[in-house]
This record gives sequence, structure tokens and C-alpha cells, in this order.
Amino acid sequence: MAVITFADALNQAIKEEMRRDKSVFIMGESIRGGIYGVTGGLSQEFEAMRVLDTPLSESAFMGAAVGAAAVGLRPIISSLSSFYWVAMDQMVSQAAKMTYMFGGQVRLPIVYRAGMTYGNNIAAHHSDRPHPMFMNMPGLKIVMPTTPADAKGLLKTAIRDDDPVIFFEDNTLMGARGDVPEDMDFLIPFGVADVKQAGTDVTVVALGGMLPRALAAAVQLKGEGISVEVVDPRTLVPLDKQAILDSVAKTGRLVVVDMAHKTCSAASEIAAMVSQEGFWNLRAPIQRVASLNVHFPFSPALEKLVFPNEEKIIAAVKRTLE
Amino acid sequence: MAVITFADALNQAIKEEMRRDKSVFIMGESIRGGIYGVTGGLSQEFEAMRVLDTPLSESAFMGAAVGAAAVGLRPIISSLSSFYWVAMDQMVSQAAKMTYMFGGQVRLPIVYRAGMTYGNNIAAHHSDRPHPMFMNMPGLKIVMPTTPADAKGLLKTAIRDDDPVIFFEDNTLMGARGDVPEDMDFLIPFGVADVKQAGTDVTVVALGGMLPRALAAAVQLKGEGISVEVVDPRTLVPLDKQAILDSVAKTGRLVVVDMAHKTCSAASEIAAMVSQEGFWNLRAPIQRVASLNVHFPFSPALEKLVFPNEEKIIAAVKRTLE
Amino acid sequence: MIEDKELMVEMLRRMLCIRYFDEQAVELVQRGELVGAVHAYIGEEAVAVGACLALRDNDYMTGNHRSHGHPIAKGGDVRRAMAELLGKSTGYCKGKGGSMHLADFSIGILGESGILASALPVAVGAALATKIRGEKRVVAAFFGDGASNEGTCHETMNLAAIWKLPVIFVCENNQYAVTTRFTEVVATPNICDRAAAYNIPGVLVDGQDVVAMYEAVSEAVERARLGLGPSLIEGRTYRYQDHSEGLRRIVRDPYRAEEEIAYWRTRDPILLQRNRLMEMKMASEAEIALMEAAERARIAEALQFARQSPYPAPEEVFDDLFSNPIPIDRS
Amino acid sequence: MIEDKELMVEMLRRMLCIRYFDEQAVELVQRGELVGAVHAYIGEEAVAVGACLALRDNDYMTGNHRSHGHPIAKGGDVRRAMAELLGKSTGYCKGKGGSMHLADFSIGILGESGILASALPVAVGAALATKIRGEKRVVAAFFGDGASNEGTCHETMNLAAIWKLPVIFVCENNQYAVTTRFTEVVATPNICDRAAAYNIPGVLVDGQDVVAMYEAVSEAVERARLGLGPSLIEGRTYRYQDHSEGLRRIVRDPYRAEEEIAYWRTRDPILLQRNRLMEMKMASEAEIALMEAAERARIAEALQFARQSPYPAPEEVFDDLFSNPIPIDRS
Ligand SMILES: Cc1ncc(C[n+]2csc(CCOP(=O)(O)OP(=O)(O)O)c2C)c(N)n1
Ligand SMILES: Cc1ncc(C[n+]2csc(CCOP(=O)(O)OP(=O)(O)O)c2C)c(N)n1
Ligand SMILES: [Mg+2]
Ligand SMILES: [Mg+2]
Repeated sequence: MAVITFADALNQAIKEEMRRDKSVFIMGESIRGGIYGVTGGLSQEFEAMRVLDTPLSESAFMGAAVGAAAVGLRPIISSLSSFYWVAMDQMVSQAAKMTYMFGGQVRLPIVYRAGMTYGNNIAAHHSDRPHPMFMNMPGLKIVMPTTPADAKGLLKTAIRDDDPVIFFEDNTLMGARGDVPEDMDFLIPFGVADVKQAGTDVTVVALGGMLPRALAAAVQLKGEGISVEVVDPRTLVPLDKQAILDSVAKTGRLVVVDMAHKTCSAASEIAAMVSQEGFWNLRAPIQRVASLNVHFPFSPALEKLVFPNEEKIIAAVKRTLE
Repeated sequence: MAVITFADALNQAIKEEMRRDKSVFIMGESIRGGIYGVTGGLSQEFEAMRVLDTPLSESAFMGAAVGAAAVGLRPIISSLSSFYWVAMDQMVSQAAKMTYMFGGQVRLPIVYRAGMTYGNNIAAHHSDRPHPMFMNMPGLKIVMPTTPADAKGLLKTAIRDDDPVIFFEDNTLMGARGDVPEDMDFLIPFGVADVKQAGTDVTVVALGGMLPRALAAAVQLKGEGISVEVVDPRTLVPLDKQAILDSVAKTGRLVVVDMAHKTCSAASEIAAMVSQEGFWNLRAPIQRVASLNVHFPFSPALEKLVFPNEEKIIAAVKRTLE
Repeated sequence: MIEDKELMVEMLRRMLCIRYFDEQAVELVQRGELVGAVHAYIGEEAVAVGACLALRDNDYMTGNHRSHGHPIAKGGDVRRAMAELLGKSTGYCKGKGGSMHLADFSIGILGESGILASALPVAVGAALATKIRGEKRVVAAFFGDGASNEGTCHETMNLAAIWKLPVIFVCENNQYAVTTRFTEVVATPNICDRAAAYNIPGVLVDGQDVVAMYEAVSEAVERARLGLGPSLIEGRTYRYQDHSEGLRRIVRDPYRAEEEIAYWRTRDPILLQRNRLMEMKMASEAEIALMEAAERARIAEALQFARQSPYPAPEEVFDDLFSNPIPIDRS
Repeated sequence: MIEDKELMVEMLRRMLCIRYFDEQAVELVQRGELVGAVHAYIGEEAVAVGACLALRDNDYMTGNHRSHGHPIAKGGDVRRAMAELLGKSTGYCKGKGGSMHLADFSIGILGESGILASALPVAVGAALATKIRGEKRVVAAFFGDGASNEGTCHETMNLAAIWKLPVIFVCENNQYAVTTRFTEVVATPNICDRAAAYNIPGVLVDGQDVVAMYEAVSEAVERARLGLGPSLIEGRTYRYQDHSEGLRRIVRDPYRAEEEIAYWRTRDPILLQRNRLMEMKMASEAEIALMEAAERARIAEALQFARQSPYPAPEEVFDDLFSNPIPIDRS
């Protein structure tokens, strides 16, 4: 175990898997220079053909990952969520649909690393959090780690998985530090939520960078005598429904915190699921705390209003107790 | 009033608005020949520059609609939902974000006609129903008519609206016939749901082509002594929340029927909204009846299993009464 | 001109096989036995056959919605193809793909894509993999004149060019995208002129002449195997049928003249190769008649196989969504 | 060579204005007063200024993330631009856009796009509108060497070419996309070589020479106004700063040599035009010094304006999402 950052944990996972399996390679824009902090050192260690700087042609290289995977390699794509729009067709028509459409003839072991930048005054064009859209499309596994250890363990699992995985990296977490195992086979399975903090009054399900905020809210609420159970789903497809339902069975109250826009968010899905499958345990309306249904404005004066924070989570928890 | 088909109602709306306002024009692939049935006769009546056959360059022409609108024209785009993936960036980064990002300097009166083909054995690449994804993106108005009259009235409203509207046309309804007003100013406002059938036991909210199935289910259930209220939201953004909440206040039970994949569907959103805002009126778990979380298979033996039908709706209604 | 008689005869055989397959498919649509969309390749057979015969068995290929010609040309199994068209579980994709989505990964057929130009990145990715592995395989990527206007064409041709990937971009210029003539939507006289933008060879070929296609693609394949990068081959060809079967009911506008179709029928690729084989004394009329009968029988047998095959069972509907299945909401 | 002294001087003035504006922006980033990303245009001023001075006031323009040069060159207001950079309500976009998203629709600046090549369809759409209306306006679309590899470039150039739309595609080839040199990712020696694929003029211009840019774009504008369609102008240029401010902290790889930067500084566009004005006796050293002082003062005043301006009020956060507002969930 060593204490490292979230970014370095991702870097370790990529390096370890590239050492372990020669079929793993990585592509992206200016990644050899380590532009987004995570891919540093790869070009020094691995052959040039395994660390590829691409032209700004996302459709071509995100789709090329499909072709390379279809014939046996294991590509990793490195990009930001906001640049997936231009490659959306390759994500949907090829990556998501190919295995099914061709009757299971082909495996597509691809990891699409999708950084999410928001909350850093980078305005609407660079602040996308599109995980709910991809959840609506069958055929994609969707991961969103919250801690350095999970980042490493889930990324290694993703690289070894035989299906396309979209690996959302919340940039607000990149500098977070934590204990990370050094075991080469440290893998975290998909579909297993992590109860970050046990509690009895209200369940808070929080995604990615929302988790530290939810934990901070829980501390604050504890001071007010409210016991919050904080659940980190870790993967959205598959979703550990049981862990959420079990928690709600105990608390009877649910708040879901999602950095996506509220309408048709992952929070909406979790709320809908619980309102169906956990209905009889609910003792209060389900609260969603998500980004407002508006684009991310640039101005520091406005942007902070748009995404969830501790106060909004606390208020939502209290609403469930009214 | 005259009885015409859904397709002809759309055709009427386009023709009437093009006659009324010279700034309206239409673009799409092979539309002059009337390939998707709706654009027939336009090229005979209007000047060539107002009925444009485009190359297969969706990103260019769907984005060109933004540019043309930004300087004062009112473009209509004619395409299928499955072809929007290749133009996704233009829909998101330009159409949806531009007005806000530029502080309201620009109006974008555009109608994106998005045909949804499914249930006709056309396989995964041509069977998309992506309205929930667009609902997750602020800045787009989203319409989905269910009757010939609504098709006409809503399309005319959409053409006269100053914002980008995605107008989903459910191809299973294209041949449906109904009374359609001939009034040049027959407009149906956005955000006003239509209660298609009053009932007291269960509310069924049904979108687009799901509506006739819901109405058929209601007839069948009536025979069994179950009174179903059927609500057609007509527009998804804005959503007439009040109409749905009012109905649930009466019935205490809700089934939402959506042709999109279940996870993160419009049905999920409506369920989440009611589980929050209508919670205290609910007497049973909310049921979502949506397409299975799997791609549309080609085989007639399989495809029919994937999307909602009368039986599934009936079963869901009965589950709310258990 | 090719000396290899066996090859010359095989060219005709494969073209006949495609022709009869598609004639059968059209008939099945007309009879209502085949549901969904069918885009017949009739008239264009020389493009796929000439190109695919220039490949080795372990080379790769991707295609599009006009999808029966490419896999048959590449050596696919007409029984499994026909079963797929009928949505049967013995089909290539267990009935999940249908007419527009044939694929046989075991012999390098990486699939036909219904979304236009969408398979080009897949082709480039397969080529990248061969380069990373140091193999000598090449990839043929078929796409239409209409699809050539998609942005993905630009991205993939440039990517293949800068990385010198072994891709043969085969543009099947049948001169129309549905009702739109290519001269109205392509700014250069020929689509292959665009090769200049990528510093790669661009060759215009008579797409009705299977030997010409074979020779042009062979040259491109040789370049590719030598590590010299991609080529763009434009086969100028023609389709006799509607864009898709049944479309004439909807599209009333006669976008092309009957005389044009009649002219192109005089340049039928099968007719041309048939005559050539006889002129070159590589096959007699009787031998060709035998071959025709054999190919017809093959299709008839394939249809019988397809008809007798079972439909997929309802419980298969979620199969193959993932290779490593996960628990998902199946309700 | 241009005889119009006023124009020649105005070229220098606008370049100075951009230079000082961006130097100020860089300093504000360093001091932490400006948050978010800033992509400085320093070194590239001649491209935008030469191009925009070839336009009329009611012509249109679109740009990209390297976004301050284009609007200032087109005649934008530095006060409102600076206020936007600081996120103030007096900014061009009421603080909602920030550095990467300046726009002034009142003078045809249709906006800078942070997503690469994503504004090209917008430019083409504006050009289409002028054609539909029978106006004589043209559109200049700025994009980078990196962006030239996006599929959208292909689609828009082809569309503009076949419809003969009045678009000037201005490629600012500053030779790098972040750390990636264009020679590694573009298959032809010059980006303008790709014009061949669209049958349009493709011109390589010394992007450090504002007069050369002006002349090349003027010719393209003339063609466009005559209805002869689009042109592709490549201005070969260079940026002195990091890709974006502060990036050097992250990117350790020195992707370009110090000598290369030093060489390009000898070809500074402001220096070249300054010298030319003096050689041609169009301006004296003293006159230029006065102009420099005036431009510095303009920027200082703009900064003061921006600083004194209020931030947008919280209740404005939902404003401008729609032009015809609708009830949406605001919680
Ligand atoms: C991205 C996309 N846009 C539009 C379509 C609809 N469509 C299917 S085939 C076709 C025409 C294709 O023309 P071409 O590429 O020349 O191939 P051909 O049919 O002539 O073989 C069109 C427009 C599609 N499938 N995908
Ligand atoms: C579609 C898309 N991909 C990637 C990026 C990230 N990005 C921003 S600027 C840039 C480099 C752009 O290079 P170029 O087009 O040459 O413009 P320059 O910065 O050199 O002016 C990249 C990769 C983006 N903004 N949009
Ligand atoms: Mg064609
Ligand atoms: Mg550049």
C-alpha cells in the first residue's frame, strides 16, 4: 500500500496492465506528452506503437478501437467526455451494438476513458457529464470510481473485461490521495457498491466527485443528530441495485446525488428503480440532487450554483425527514 | 376538418408554414423525392433553394441549420433518429448550447424532424429512440405527437418557435388516420398534456406510438372492471408535470409506457418526478413499461419481445393493483 | 489480362452466386417472406468480387447496408447468409442482424454496417492491429458514393495515410445515394480524386469489369503489404434495382431515366466476364451453363436450409449483448 | 503591396490590440484573477487581422478556442470581451461564455467554439442563408491545423463547394495541436492541398505577413461574392505561448525546441508590419509609439471596465437557455 493520487492510481493501472498483457495499447490526443496528467511516462516505457498520439479525429480513432478490439487487441482510449459527441456514432453504432448485432461473434475489450471536467470554469463546451445518455444505450459497461484505490482496481478490471467499458473519470477527484494496493491482481469487480458509511436515517447514493460532498454532508448532519448511510455504486452498468434497496429497506429514505443534469439522469434512474422495487420501504419522497437543467456557465459567480454541493445535499436529506 | 394520415398531417404543416413564412426552408437526404413519405410535393411547390437535397453529411447540414437560424432563417431538418449520432456534436455543442453560451444573443428557430423506426425488422442500426438522451441535454425542446391532429398542430408550433425543437415522429403512427383541422393557425401549445381517456384506478402515461397500445389496453381492462386514465404528455420538454401529478392524485397508481430502453428513459424521469412530487398520493409502486435493455434484434421472432405491447401494459397495470 | 483460368472462372462463379442470391432475396421480399429492408447488389457484383479475390483468406473486410455482395465475394457461406435474412437462429448473427448486418469473423468479414461510413473506422482499427502485431494482413473497406461525403471518410483516410495502414478503401460508386446523383453532391469529377487530400493513390476503375477491379485492388494490396499505406479505389458501377426493395412505392420522383438503366444493363458485369471467358476460351457456353445451374442450386439449397431452420427462442433475446455478461434489468 | 495607408496602419493597430489584450489575459491568469482556460493568440495576429480586414462589417465570422484574436480583428469591443473573460455581466455573453466563447452577433461574429471544427457547419449555414436570401455577404471560418483532421471539415468543405457557398475557410496552421506537430498528423505537405478534394482554390500564405493574408483572403472574398464558391486559405503561423496558459506545468515533454520559438519570434507579424510601415513611410516610429500607447491604454481601460463591472446575479442562471422560455424543472 502506498498513498498516491487518483491520477497516479490510474497511471499505475494502465502501466501494470500494459506490462502484463502485450495486447493492451493506448491512443489519444497528445497523450505521449501526458497532457491530462494520467498518461505520463507511458511513452518512455512502452514501444511507440502502443502509446499513440492521434490526430484530432475522434470518430476515426474511437472507432479504430472497435476494429482493433474486434481482431484481438485491447485498446484504451484517452479523451474527455465533451469530445465523445463527435464520435457518438462510433460509440453507439459500433462499440455498443456490434457484439449483439453480430450474434456474439466478436468480443470488444475496449476501455473508453472519459474525463469529466466541470466546476473549474471551463464553460459549457467542456463540462459534459454524459453518463446517463450512455446508460440509456445497451451494450456499454459504465464505471465511475470515487477513490484512488477504486480508480486503480476498477480500471484494471475494465482493461481485462471483454466488453466496451466507458470509464468516467471525475476531474474534481484527480488530486485526491488515498491508500492504493500494489498487488498486480488488485481488481474490483463490476456491480458491487461500497457502503462508505453506515447510517440509519437516510440513504444517500452519490456518484463520482459527489461522494466527498456527500460524506462531508453526512459529517455535518451527524452533528445535528441525523445518521446518514452513504452508498457509492462504483459502477452504473451494472448497477448494484440490491445494495441500494437494502440500504433503503433500513432507512426508508433516499437522496441520490448526481453531477449530470437532473432530467433523465442516473439519479432519475435510481429513483425510478427504488420507487418501483423498494416502494413499500419508502417513508418519504425520493430526493434527487443533480446539476440544474441548464448548461454550465463560465462565470465563477454562476457556475457554482449549477452543480450539487454539501448544502444542497444537506437540504435534501432534511426534506426526506420533514 | 378532414380525415388524413399522420404523414399527410405533417406534410400539411410544413407546406402551410412554408407558404406563410418565406424564411422557412427544409433540408435532408433525398427529400425532394419524398423518400420518407412526408416531404412529397414540396419540391413541386417551392423554389429549389427552399427544399434542399443534401449530401450524406449530417454533421454539416444539421449544423448548417444552426448557422442559418443564427442569421434569421427557420430551417427544418428531415432525418431519422438513427442518423443523429453522426451529427451529435452539432446537436449538443451548437444547437443546444449556443443560445445560452452566448448569453442570449442569438435565437435558433430550428425543427429537427427525427423519425423513429422500430418494430419493423430493421435491426439495431435503424431502430433508435433517443429522446431520453436529448432530454438530459438542456436547451432542446422535445416533442412527440401521437395523433394526426397533434402532429400538425405541434409541428406548426415547433416551426414558429424560436428555439431548437427535436420533433420525434414515431413511424408506427405514420399511417394512422384522424380528423385534422384546416385552420392555418391551428397550433397546439408545448407543455400541455392531453388526457386521452379519463379513469379512476390507474394512470397510464404513454408516449408516441405507445399511446394506441395503452388505449387498447385500457379498453381490455375496462372489460375486467379496471378504470384506466390515459395521459399523453405530447411534449417531453417542457413536460406537463401537473397533468401527470393531478392524474396520479386521483388514481394513486402510475404506469409509464416508453419505447426507449428502460434504463434512464423518459419513463424513468417521469417515475422519478412522481416519486418525489407525487409521493404521498402513491398507493402502489410505479411501473415502467419500456423497451428491454437490449438492442433491437432483426428477427421477427425476437423483435416483438423487445418493445412494449398491450399485454405488457395490462400486466403492469395489474401489478399496481396487487 | 489474367492468365489464371481458375481465377477467371471463379470470378464469374462468385458473381453468379451473388446475383442469384440477391434475385432470390428480392423475390422473397416481394412474396412477403422476407421482412425488413433489402438493398440488392445486382449489377454491382464485379466490384466486390474483383476486390475480394485480390485478398487472402485471412485478410479483413468491412461493408455497408448493401450487404450481401461483400461477404459472398469474400467467401462467406450462403446458407448462413440466407438464414440470417430470414431471421433464423442458424444465420450468421443468430437472426439478430438480418440483411443489413451480415458478418463472419472467422474469415475476416468484420461486418456490414447500416449506418453509412460507420464501418470505416472499424476497418482502420483492424489494419492498425495488424500493424501493431507486425502481421501482413490487409483490410478492404467497402463504402458507397453517398457515404463518401460523411466526415468519417476524411478522418479514416487521413489516419490510415499518416500511419501507413494497410487499408484499401473501395468506393462503390453506383452513382446514386437513394435518389441523389453523385455529381450533385461530390465536388470533384471522381470520388477517387479525393485521394490527393491524403497523399495516397486514387484510382478510377471500370466497376463492371471484374478483372479491372481485381487488378487495381491487387496493386493496392501489394502496396499495403509492403507497408506503403492505403489506397482509394473507385469502382464506377450501377444498381439495377430500387435503392431498397419496395421503395418505388414511396419515391414517386423518377430520378433516373429508363434508358440509363438499359444502357448499364448492356455493361452487365456477368455478361462481360461471361463473354470474356468464352472469347479467351477459358470456358465454353456449356461449362458456364453448368456453373449457372450449380449456383442456382446452391442458392435453392441455402433457401431450403434457411426455411427449415428454427427461429431463435425467446429466451435468447438477451444473449450476446455482452461477452462477459453482467446482471442488468431484464424487465 | 497595398497602397491604402489607412488600411496598412489599421492592420498594425488591430494586431497590437490583440497582442496587448492577450498579454493582459495571460498576466491575469498568472495572477489568478482570470479563472478557466486561456489560449493566447500571441504570434498569430496577422492571420485574423489580415483575413478580417478583407471582410465588410456585415460579413460573418466563426472561430475556435483560441478565441480572442478573431473577434478583435473583426472589430469587436475589447471592453465587453475583457468583461467576458472575467465572467462579468457586462461581458459579451453576460459571463456565460468566458474566454473560449466570445461572440458578437450584432457585427457578424457568430461565436467561438470550444469543440474543434464544430463551428464550421455554423459558418456554412450562415453562408447558405445569405445564398437563399440572395445577399452578397461572405463568411470567414477560422480553424486550426489540428481541427483540420476532424470529419466535419470534410463535410463542410464539400457542402460549401457543391452549393457554391460564400465561405472562406481560414486554416490557422500554427503547426501544433497541443504537442502534436501537424506534419505527423496531416498526410499532405500543406493543409491547403486538401482543397483539391473539393475542387476549390487552396492557397498557402505566410501567416506572419498581414498583407499577404489580406490579399489572399480578399481574392477569396471576391470569388465568394461573385458566387464562385468557397476557398481554403492556410496561414502558416506560430504561437509563442503554451497551448493554453499553465499547461507547461502538466506537459513535461518538450515538444518543440527553444530555437524554433526564437526563430519564429524573428518573424513576428507585428514587427514585420511595423518595419514595413516605416520603410514605406506610412508611419513614423513616433506615430507607431503613439499608437502603441493608445492600444495599451485601450486595454487598460477595458480591464478597468471589466473589473468594475458586476458579476451576474444568481437569479440569472437560467436566463437565455431558451429564447421562448418554457417551464422546466429548476430544482
Ligand atoms: C449516417 C447515415 N445517413 C443516412 C442513412 C440512410 N441511407 C441508407 S442507404 C443511403 C444511401 C447510400 O448511398 P451510397 O453510400 O451511395 O450507397 P448505395 O446505397 O448507393 O449502395 C442512405 C441515405 C444511413 N443509413 N446512415
Ligand atoms: C473535438 C475536440 N477534440 C479535442 C479537443 C481538445 N483540444 C482543444 S484545443 C486542441 C488543439 C487544437 O489544435 P489546433 O486546431 O491546431 O488549434 P490551436 O490550438 O493550435 O490554435 C485540442 C486537442 C477539443 N476541444 N475538441
Ligand atoms: Mg450509391
Ligand atoms: Mg494548431
